[in-house]
Amino acid sequence: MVKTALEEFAFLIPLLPALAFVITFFFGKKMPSGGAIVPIMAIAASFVISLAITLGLLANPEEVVSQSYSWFAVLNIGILIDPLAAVMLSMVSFVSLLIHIYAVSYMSHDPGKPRYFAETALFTAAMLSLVLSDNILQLFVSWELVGLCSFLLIGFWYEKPSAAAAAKKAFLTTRIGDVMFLTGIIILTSDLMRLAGGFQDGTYLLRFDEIFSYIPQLSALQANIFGFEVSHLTIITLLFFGGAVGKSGQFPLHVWLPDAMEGPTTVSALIHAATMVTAGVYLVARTFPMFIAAPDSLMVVAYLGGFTALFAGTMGIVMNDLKRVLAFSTISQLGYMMLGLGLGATIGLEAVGISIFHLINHAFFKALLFLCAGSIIHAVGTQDMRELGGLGKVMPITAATMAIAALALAGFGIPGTSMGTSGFFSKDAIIEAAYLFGEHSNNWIPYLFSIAAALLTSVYIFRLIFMTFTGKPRSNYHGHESPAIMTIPLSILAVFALVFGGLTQTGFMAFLEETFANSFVNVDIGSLAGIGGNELVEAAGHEPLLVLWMPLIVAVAGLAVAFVIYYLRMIKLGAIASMKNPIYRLLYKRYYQHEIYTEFFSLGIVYGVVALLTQVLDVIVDSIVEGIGILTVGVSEELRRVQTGVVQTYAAAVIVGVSLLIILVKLIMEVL
Amino acid sequence: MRTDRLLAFFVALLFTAVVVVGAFGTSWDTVSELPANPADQSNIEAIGMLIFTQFVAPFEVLSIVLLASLIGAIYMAKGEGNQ
Amino acid sequence: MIPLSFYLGLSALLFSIGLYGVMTHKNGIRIIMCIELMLNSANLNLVAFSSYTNTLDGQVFAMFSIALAAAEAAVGFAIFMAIYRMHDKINLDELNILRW
Amino acid sequence: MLPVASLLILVPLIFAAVTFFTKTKKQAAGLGLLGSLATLGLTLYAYLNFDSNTAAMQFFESMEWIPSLGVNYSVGIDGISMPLILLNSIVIPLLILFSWKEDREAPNRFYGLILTMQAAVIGVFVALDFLVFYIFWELTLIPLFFMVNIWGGEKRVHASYKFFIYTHVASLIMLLGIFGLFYASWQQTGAPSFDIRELVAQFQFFESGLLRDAIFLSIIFGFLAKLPVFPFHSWLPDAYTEAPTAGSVLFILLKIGGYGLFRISLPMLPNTGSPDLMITMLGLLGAFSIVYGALVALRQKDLKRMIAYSSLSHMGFVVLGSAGFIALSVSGAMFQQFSHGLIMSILFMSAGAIQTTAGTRIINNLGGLAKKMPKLTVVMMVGFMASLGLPGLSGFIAEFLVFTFSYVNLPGFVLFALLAIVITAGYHLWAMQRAMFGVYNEKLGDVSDINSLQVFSMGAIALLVLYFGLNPSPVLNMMITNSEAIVSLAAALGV
Repeated sequence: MVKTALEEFAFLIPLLPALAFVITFFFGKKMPSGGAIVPIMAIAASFVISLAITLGLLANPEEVVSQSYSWFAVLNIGILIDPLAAVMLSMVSFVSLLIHIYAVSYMSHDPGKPRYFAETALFTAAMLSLVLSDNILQLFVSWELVGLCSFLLIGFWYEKPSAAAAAKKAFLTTRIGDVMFLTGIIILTSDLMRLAGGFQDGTYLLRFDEIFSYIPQLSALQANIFGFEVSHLTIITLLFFGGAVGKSGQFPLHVWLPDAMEGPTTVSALIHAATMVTAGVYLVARTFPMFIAAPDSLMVVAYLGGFTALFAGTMGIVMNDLKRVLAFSTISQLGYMMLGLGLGATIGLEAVGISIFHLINHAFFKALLFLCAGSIIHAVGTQDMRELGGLGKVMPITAATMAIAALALAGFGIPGTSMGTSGFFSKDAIIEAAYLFGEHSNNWIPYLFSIAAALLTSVYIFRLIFMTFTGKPRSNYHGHESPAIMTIPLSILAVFALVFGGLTQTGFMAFLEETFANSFVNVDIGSLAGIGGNELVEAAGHEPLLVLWMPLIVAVAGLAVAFVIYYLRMIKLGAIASMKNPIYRLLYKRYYQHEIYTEFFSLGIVYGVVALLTQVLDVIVDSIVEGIGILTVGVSEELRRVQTGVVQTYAAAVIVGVSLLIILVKLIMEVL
Repeated sequence: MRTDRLLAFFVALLFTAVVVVGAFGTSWDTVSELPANPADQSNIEAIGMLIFTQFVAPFEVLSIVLLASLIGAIYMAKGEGNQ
Repeated sequence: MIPLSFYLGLSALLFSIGLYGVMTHKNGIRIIMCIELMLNSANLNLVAFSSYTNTLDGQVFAMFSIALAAAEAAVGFAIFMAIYRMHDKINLDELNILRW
Repeated sequence: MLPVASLLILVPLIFAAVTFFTKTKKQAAGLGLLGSLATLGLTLYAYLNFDSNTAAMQFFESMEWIPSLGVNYSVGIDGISMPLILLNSIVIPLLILFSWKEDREAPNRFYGLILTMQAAVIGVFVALDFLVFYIFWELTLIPLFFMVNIWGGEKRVHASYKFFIYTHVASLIMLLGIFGLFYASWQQTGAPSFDIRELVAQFQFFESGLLRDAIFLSIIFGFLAKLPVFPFHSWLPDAYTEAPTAGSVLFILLKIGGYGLFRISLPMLPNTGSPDLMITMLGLLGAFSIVYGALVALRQKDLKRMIAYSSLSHMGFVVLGSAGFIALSVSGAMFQQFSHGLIMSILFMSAGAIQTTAGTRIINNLGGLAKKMPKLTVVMMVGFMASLGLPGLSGFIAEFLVFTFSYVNLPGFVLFALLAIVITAGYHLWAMQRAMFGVYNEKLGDVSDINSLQVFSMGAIALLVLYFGLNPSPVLNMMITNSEAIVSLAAALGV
């Protein structure tokens, strides 16, 4: 009874923040602290509802919340809260709530507060709506809306040209992914229409249960692309993944995420660490039955995810900007999540469990890292690590919480027990799955990627810790500990980063594996994997001891390296970390991607083509039109000279005309 | 000047040729024999009758045209200055 | 009996002569005279057809045409007089203000 | 029941006639507002009494006019015309409010022409007789010509003549097609008729495929040039750019090209000599216009010119959706017409407001306007986001329907047109970033934000854009009903 009553309120989860957006946007200026209280209350309410529904669902994972309403034409909007959505909802509303509270203090000096809180409220609404949508179209709509909010918030300080440019870059880069996503939806819709024989009343073809029920037929459809026979399902899933690549900052569309740090730090924590960027992972998890039934798609996911994890890690170790290090870390961790999903080719549904587990844990510790960074920036006013140092004494709470977050990120814990930070349980699971995948398919590349990335993770995050909190200040500043309204959220998140993984480890995975077997959808992952040609094995437990300890070993190794270089300062960095060192320069310049993208792709090719098209085609078309006009005028200019004004000429012309006409008529008559 | 005249000559020649060829090349639907009435060659009376019966309206109009053109001609020829 | 075509031929010849005159002369008076010639060739046609079709309409028309020719000549000469007063000549070649 | 269809023409026309004789600006603007509000009231009356579940003509009136030629004065409203009439009636009063405080010469003529334009456009929408249709069709030229010619920018004379002659020639070719249709049908049935629906129905019985193709092509040429789509768009950038703000908005409300496409060309399409070829041609023009308009817009330096090309890009959707030729793609095309009218009104009003206050429209000479014009920035942002197809705003609904459902019949063209999405986002954001964000360009001097009437009019349109983006059904349902009728007609013929 309680649960049904709660279902009635499910629609309020996204609606309350949306209302808060309207109120704060129009009346925020007249309220104290920019009307922050409105979104905080709304999101708190959303969090309570989400948590209540999640708890209800925990007891009975079969009975998911599912409501659908007709939207326009044959499409619908609806609510689907299954285990996957439930944990995401709770996490998003919880993290968003904490960050909103934190932002009251963080943004207190900014004149644009009402706008800030309105936009974050809108973002939260869109993100919640994304998570609980029961069809692919609503998911896409929310997907775009979170992109818009991200654009608005990155460009929050729009008077800074770099912020405006970063906002534009973020929007455009993710837009490339969005177009792929949209293309996937378009192909999916038209395929479903063909398979279902048009739209029947009462069924919404784009709802996930309908989509999943057509997976076998979809995978049977073949298309011929450049001579390769490709299943439609593969095309669709790869296009979906293209959208995820854009949103979740995977290679090669990750370039916007580091620049997105131009926004306020709270925005980075909320959007570019905890929630929006994980939407891509969520999308792949949500449509996991399609991915596992599509040959090759999961392979692409795994490889790209693993590569991104490593690739971003290499850049993370040379960045000097506090937030950029965290940005690259985020990209790297998102790569882990993608890798985890991709490993579903071997471990089946467990992949969703470990990946989303990592997503949730990451949300806690990465939001915490960003908020700590924000606390530092708020107190010190700079975010360049070369100018910081020795902050540990000035800001003890920040330092402690950030250290906890770093431990969680690096994945410290004792294998085989439930002792460990959150990141340990989820990252370890992914690396172990990668090992299992390697053992099973004799393909060790994902494992190597993941273990190398784990080492880099440990190095760059402890480099950050040591450079910021230990040693002596490298510039003049007067730091102070942040007020309680900021440190309390930090502490709460720190607790979660520390113990959430250990407490929920087994229950979480089991809960999430119920996602695709309940009253809404009921698909047999095993048989779908068969369609996709993926062989599943029974999961972990019998790996060699070394494999279980390996992640911890590399994490400790990373810590040791960072300790030696940045705490003890035993190695002179001047020689290595200079622009003369080609490797350092390559990393520092981020593999010259910016140059490659802007100058080669966008400027060189697109702009060149555009120039050609504009200059040539438009001028041609226009000059044809103008030319006809000029020609008409010119010809008449010449022709009017016939009017000599002399009567005799006219008479002669008349006579000649009449004569010729008669001859002509005569000739025609003869011929006919 | 010469070419003008030559041109005019050819135009006139062209027209003559066209009309003459047309006139001689057509079989005209005429009476086979002209009404020979040696006694009374004149048909003035008949014409007069026609003008004042069938064509009386055009005749009246024509008279007005003549009158108008005469007045106009006199007015113009007289000019404005010399009353 | 003389065929109708001969009359038509004669009239065509007269008309062409008038035409040639119109085209070559510059003096307005001469041109009007040539136009009279053309008109009369048309009258000749009218009368010829009238005789050969045994109706009188054509001759009536010829009468009208002569009357109109008179009116035309009167107006024409009057115009030339007016032009002469303005330009001191009636050279039609140079009266091309309606050109272009 | 009121004879709404006729009143919708008469009321603005009478008000226009009176407005021409007013002496002061206050009188002119007041009468103009009154007239457009009266029209809005009538439209709302029609809308509330409208049954969106039937494709039949409603509010039908007919009177004999020239019986010997079968010409009747017959008017009516159905699901194709209702949304467009609604669009017109909503935007015109807001447009008058928007320009309320502007000072200009000859205000009586200005507001009179706006009302004349409204009458003419609504006349095209309600006409059910080809002669009536054509008369109103040509009547739309006159207010627009004078709008550009009198109150336009620097090159207004050239632009106005170009627009007039270009679209007039296209209309004449269309008239030829109409006459061809008329005579061929006269021959077929033995009785002359200018009734649009009857002639369109008779079209399939003409024996010669060549004749049918010729009639179809010449009629559709008039529509395509009016829309316009590539390559018949040359008049558009000049006219849109040189026109005053009100003129640009009137151009945007000139939805008669697309309307003709749905009313006349689409029902004829399956019966042409070679329907497949025609569909391919339309699909090609549509898809190419989308990408082309976006690419050219990317290169524009003038804000208004950029918006003009973006309008061309949007019009491609109308043609592509029509060519898709299934009920939902066609209704997507119809919805695009409706939503485009709203969105582009905001954009042209924004460009106009910027020009009035900042004195220039060259994007690179602007900068940081958001600081000085926060209200404009918010509304303009809504317009830009809607224009680039952001979900939740009305542009997305149209684009999604067109893309998704045209894909069924024209997959290649849709995939090609999808390229434009990123480009579209690119030039919109680029313009926004350069003009509104960044450091304020001090050379612009002291600019002031838009006045409260302008906030009201633009805000109202922005809210409508949002409303129809979240809940398109109030107009989309009647569009679907009618496009199903169009398409089922084709299906019945076995196409």
